[in-house]
Amino acid sequence: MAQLTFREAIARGIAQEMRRDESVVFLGEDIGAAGGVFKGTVGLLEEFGGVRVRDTPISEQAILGAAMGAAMTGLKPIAEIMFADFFAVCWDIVVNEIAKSRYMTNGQMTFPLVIRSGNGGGLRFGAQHSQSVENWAMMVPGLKVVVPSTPEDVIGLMAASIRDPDPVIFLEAKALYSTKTDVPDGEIVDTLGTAKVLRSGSNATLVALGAMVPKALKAAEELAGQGIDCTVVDVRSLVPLDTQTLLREISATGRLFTVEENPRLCGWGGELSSIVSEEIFYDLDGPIVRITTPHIPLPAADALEDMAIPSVERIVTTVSKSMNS
Amino acid sequence: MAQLTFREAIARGIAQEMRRDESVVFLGEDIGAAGGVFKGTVGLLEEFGGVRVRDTPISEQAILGAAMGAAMTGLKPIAEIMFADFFAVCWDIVVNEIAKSRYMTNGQMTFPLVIRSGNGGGLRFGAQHSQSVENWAMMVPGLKVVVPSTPEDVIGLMAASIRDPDPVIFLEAKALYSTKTDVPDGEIVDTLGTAKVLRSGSNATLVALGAMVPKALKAAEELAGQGIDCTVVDVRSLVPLDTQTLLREISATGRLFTVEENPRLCGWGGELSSIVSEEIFYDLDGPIVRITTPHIPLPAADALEDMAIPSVERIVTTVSKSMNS
Amino acid sequence: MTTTTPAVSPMDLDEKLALYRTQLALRFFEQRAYDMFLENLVKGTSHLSLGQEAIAAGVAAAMKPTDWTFATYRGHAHTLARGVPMTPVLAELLGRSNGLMAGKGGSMHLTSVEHGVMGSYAIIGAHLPIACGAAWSAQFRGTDQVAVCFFGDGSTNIGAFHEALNFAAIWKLPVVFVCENNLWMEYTRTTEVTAVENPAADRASAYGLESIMVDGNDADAVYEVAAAAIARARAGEGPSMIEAKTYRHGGHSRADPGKYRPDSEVAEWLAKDPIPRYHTRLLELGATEDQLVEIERDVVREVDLATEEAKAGGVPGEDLLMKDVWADGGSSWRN
Amino acid sequence: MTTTTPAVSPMDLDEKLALYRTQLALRFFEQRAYDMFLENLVKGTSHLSLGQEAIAAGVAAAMKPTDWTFATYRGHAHTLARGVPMTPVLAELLGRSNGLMAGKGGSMHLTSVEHGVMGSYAIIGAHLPIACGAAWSAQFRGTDQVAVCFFGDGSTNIGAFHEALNFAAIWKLPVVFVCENNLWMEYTRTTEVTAVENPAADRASAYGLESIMVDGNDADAVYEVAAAAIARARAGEGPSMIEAKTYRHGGHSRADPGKYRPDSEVAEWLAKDPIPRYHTRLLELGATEDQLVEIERDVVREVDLATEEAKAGGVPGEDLLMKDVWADGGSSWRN
Ligand SMILES: Cc1ncc(C[n+]2csc(CCOP(=O)(O)OP(=O)(O)O)c2C)c(N)n1
Ligand SMILES: Cc1ncc(C[n+]2csc(CCOP(=O)(O)OP(=O)(O)O)c2C)c(N)n1
Ligand SMILES: [Mg+2]
Ligand SMILES: [Mg+2]
Repeated sequence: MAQLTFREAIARGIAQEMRRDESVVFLGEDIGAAGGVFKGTVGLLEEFGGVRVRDTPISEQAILGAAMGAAMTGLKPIAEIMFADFFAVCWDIVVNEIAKSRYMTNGQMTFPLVIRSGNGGGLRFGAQHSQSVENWAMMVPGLKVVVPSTPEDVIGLMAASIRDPDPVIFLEAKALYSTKTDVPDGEIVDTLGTAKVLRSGSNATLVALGAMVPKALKAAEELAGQGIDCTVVDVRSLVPLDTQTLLREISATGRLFTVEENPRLCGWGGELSSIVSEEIFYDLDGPIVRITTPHIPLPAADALEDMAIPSVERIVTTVSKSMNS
Repeated sequence: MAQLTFREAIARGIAQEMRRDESVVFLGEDIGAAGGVFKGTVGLLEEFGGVRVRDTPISEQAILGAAMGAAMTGLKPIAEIMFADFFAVCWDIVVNEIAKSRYMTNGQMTFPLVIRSGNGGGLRFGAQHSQSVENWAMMVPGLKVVVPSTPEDVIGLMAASIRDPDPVIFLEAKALYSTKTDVPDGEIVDTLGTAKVLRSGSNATLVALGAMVPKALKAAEELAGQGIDCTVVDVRSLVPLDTQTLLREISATGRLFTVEENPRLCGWGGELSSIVSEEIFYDLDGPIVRITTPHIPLPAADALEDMAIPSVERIVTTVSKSMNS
Repeated sequence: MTTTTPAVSPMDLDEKLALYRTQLALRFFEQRAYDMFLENLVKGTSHLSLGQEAIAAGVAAAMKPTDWTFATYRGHAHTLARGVPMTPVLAELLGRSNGLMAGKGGSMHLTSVEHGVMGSYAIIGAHLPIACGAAWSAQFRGTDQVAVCFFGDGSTNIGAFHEALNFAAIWKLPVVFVCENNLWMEYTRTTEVTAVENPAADRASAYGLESIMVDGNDADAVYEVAAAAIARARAGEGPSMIEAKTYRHGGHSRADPGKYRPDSEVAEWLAKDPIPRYHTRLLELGATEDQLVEIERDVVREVDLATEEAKAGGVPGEDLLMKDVWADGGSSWRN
Repeated sequence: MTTTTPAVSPMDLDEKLALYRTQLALRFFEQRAYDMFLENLVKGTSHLSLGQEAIAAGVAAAMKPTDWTFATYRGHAHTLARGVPMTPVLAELLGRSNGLMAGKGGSMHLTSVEHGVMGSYAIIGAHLPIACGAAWSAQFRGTDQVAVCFFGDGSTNIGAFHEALNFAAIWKLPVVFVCENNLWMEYTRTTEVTAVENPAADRASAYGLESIMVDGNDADAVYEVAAAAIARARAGEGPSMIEAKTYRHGGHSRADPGKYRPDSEVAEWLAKDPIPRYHTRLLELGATEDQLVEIERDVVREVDLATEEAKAGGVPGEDLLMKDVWADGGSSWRN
């Protein structure tokens, strides 16, 4: 057991897999000597050397193109896109090339690669460095999408993502980089496509992702004080989506609340809502309510950003209002 | 009244607005002398000249960057992205720049521009030239998203989009380019954010978009023969979304079926479903069912593509099965 | 215009006869594909390389079987030139289950990993960085493989071109970029929208590369510059960019008659057709008419057979539709 | 290294004093912003131009009020140099409602349309094509406006750079690209990941442009090449690309101590600090110490006042949060 921050867990997860498998390579901007702009990759260059851990120019298409070409010819690349907003400059490589090529070639090619990126708000970085893009990726057939919420999950899901033969978009909530928890020693390997039930309740099910998970947990505590007993599920993996766990937990309480950092339209919560009202409609006891960032670009000022992203308070108010109406 | 194809309606809509407003300019690849790869812009170069109708290099970022810079300084550009899949190569300009800049500058800038693009499948073009990307755009705060389904709507919604002071993503279903209907003479101007009720029924509401609209209508006819009386709503505009009309029509029948060309995850139908089960939950009489392309890249072969995209038959079967269960 | 001295020995007559055969095979195959399009058997779109065969054939002749080709939507020639049999390629154009990708890719995405054809890419520019990735992998693993990446003149104005060239140069990757300059984009003349006359060669210096231009309608000349560039790449001397001037005889894609091009230009280039030219050269070098006629017959037989076999292919079914989104062979997005 | 003969008359002493004042204002403003970051008053990130002031100041001096500036996340200097008052800029860094964009943009997105500051862009490369669009609009409307677009050395390797340069060249747009080569990206030396030594100037020929390099720590030299380039653009002679060599005194962003840089390099460049250098030059040209001290005092007063005014700003509220997504002033996505 050691106390580990979320950012340290990144490096530990990557190192664990690079030690195990020589074909794992890592490329991105400022990931080497600098240890990453979020200090998530400190020590990797030193341990694995400049051939396996390589700094690149500011050329995101080249970074992901290189990762794709390397993956199809036997390497297992990890590529960093520094801020998830920057996916927009290399989106073609992700959605048209990496995601589709296995299918188009009728399975001739496999793309065992991981693209990791700092996702979401909370650091007052403004609209071009704060958005939560998990749904951009979830929307695209052929991509797996993983979003951990604790240091331990970072390691385990990173390992699972690197070992997975399919392309994984691995989104790290920037707001969580400094969080710290105890993490067991030794190898940690988790399973993609598994949601985690963090709290069991009988009145309502809160489903959250990434930086919203600790907020949902806190909100559940406060709600318990108000007599509303909530289940909290951490989705962890949008694709594959653990619908077994999710539908079971939602059925059990009859009420679903999603807590999403993304702006509202076409968020994963909408997808989940539609699955629920298609498959377990008759188990529902009341409206499905989504708690999201409003459908606006994220503002920079601290006061404004705090208003925009779902807060514990907003979760509590929304749930209690809906449960009591 | 004249018979007009969908593709001819594009040029007529653009011409109508270029005649009216000198500040409307049009740029894209092969749009001038060639009249567009889909022949949607035939005659525009001849009428408006090479200064207002300009061929560009294969540089989608430059095309949309130019449109954005021109829009912020007083022009009203229309930019063509030939196939909607190509949005991926210039997505940054769309989502991080055009969509956010008005908000980030606290309203100092306005972006009256239209980006039009051939969207979706049906022409056996394969995975990189056939996808339906309406949800990519719907997901992004700051973009309006318009998808016409008839030649008359093309003209009216094109005019409304060009006159609108906000950036509009105007998606033309490639599968509809050859469809032909009567269109009134003279100026046609429609309103963004208005859905159209194409058929009124009492048992279920089918909500469709773009190329799925004629299929939903046909399916409704067949379902009527089976005693299932359906309302059919053409969404037409994903942002703004005409929730007034949609919720009213869904409430009235108590059953919602969406017909979506997009692959399933995070489609507009999921969003609509979530709005419905949040806001009119108690009006629902049964599950909300989504009929979509499966969550796969689109295959090229005609037989496979026809299996993938929702067909009249699949709509009929799905609705009747669900209504009779 | 700089040409480099090839570090390679010239081809002997047998090799040249093989190169002739390849060019003929590409030509006849695509003519057949066009006929079958007119019969409405080829669905969707397709883009022919008629007139440009010397490039695909010449470069392929300079490659080892373990090397990699990255092609575009105009990739029939590049695919066949690497030894992929005609039947699955044609069947793919017909959308049949015996197609190279069982109909799931189509004309624009021909891929045969077995033959080193690492995909055909239909979004302009994307495959340049991807080819860099394969080259990086060869470098990393210490194999002597070289990635060859074909693209058109119009593709030099897109961002990915720039990123890939710089990336290849700084990492000294074993990749050879081949720009097939056929003067036209789809319906627009490339020089009208390009700041320099030679869209690839005039930009080589921006990446610290030598400017290499070659007559793309001369298979021997193409072979020589390609062999030299590939040898450099194999020797760890980094990337090259070759600009090969050529012309497509037909339109951009199957439905385009190409009428925007001046008749005189078309005529000029038809006169430079690489295949009759190579035919004449072979006779000069001592090949016999009989030899050449036999090659031609042989190719026709191959095309005819492929036509029959392709047509005999089945219609792909739902099993194929839902197959191979993921490495587990399936398409499920949920647990 | 080619420099062009400016078609412009040199500045007189008063103009140079004004140019000195601008540089000082940028310097003192950013020093204050840094102090306030240490006091935890400046939230989020910010990127200082300390050491690079001669470029923003020199170029701005060559612009007309109607011309347009396109800046990056490192845009405080470029914004202030165009005459935007200090108070709203500082208040923006503090996230106050009296900020230039009421706190909605932040340090990386300073914009003042009123002053021709058409935005600061935080995704590398994006604003180069956008600046082309403004230039196109000026060309189309027949105004004499010129767009000036600043970017860094590391930004020359991204695709949008390439697309914009080609586009500007073929349409002969009135746009001037200014590459501030401060040798470093964030924490990586640009030459380590760039195929040429001078990332902008060595690539000018790929767009048919002249290669222009200038000492970016000499405001007069910057002024001269910028004035010449702007004059050419205004005269309809098309775009230019200027590479100005300089150095940032501090780290990449507020939290970065910049320790990856060799001490000797930092020392060398501190010795070339544009401001003391300009100070000396002004004295040589006949300005008095008193004049310069008075300018300094005046700037300090301005910074102090801005500090007070910015701090006095309110906290932005929900009305601002939900305002101006759309041109109707609101944020509703539904009817
Ligand atoms: C990003 C992108 N933009 C536009 C297109 C449409 N398109 C397909 S081929 C083509 C012309 C390409 O010209 P060139 O590179 O010269 O190749 P050629 O077709 O002549 O072989 C265009 C514009 C595309 N496929 N991808
Ligand atoms: C597309 C994109 N990739 C990466 C970044 C992160 N980033 C911000 S500034 C920077 C370095 C830029 O270096 P340079 O262009 O030399 O400008 P400087 O910061 O030195 O002024 C990087 C990599 C970004 N903002 N956008
Ligand atoms: Mg071409
Ligand atoms: Mg720099």
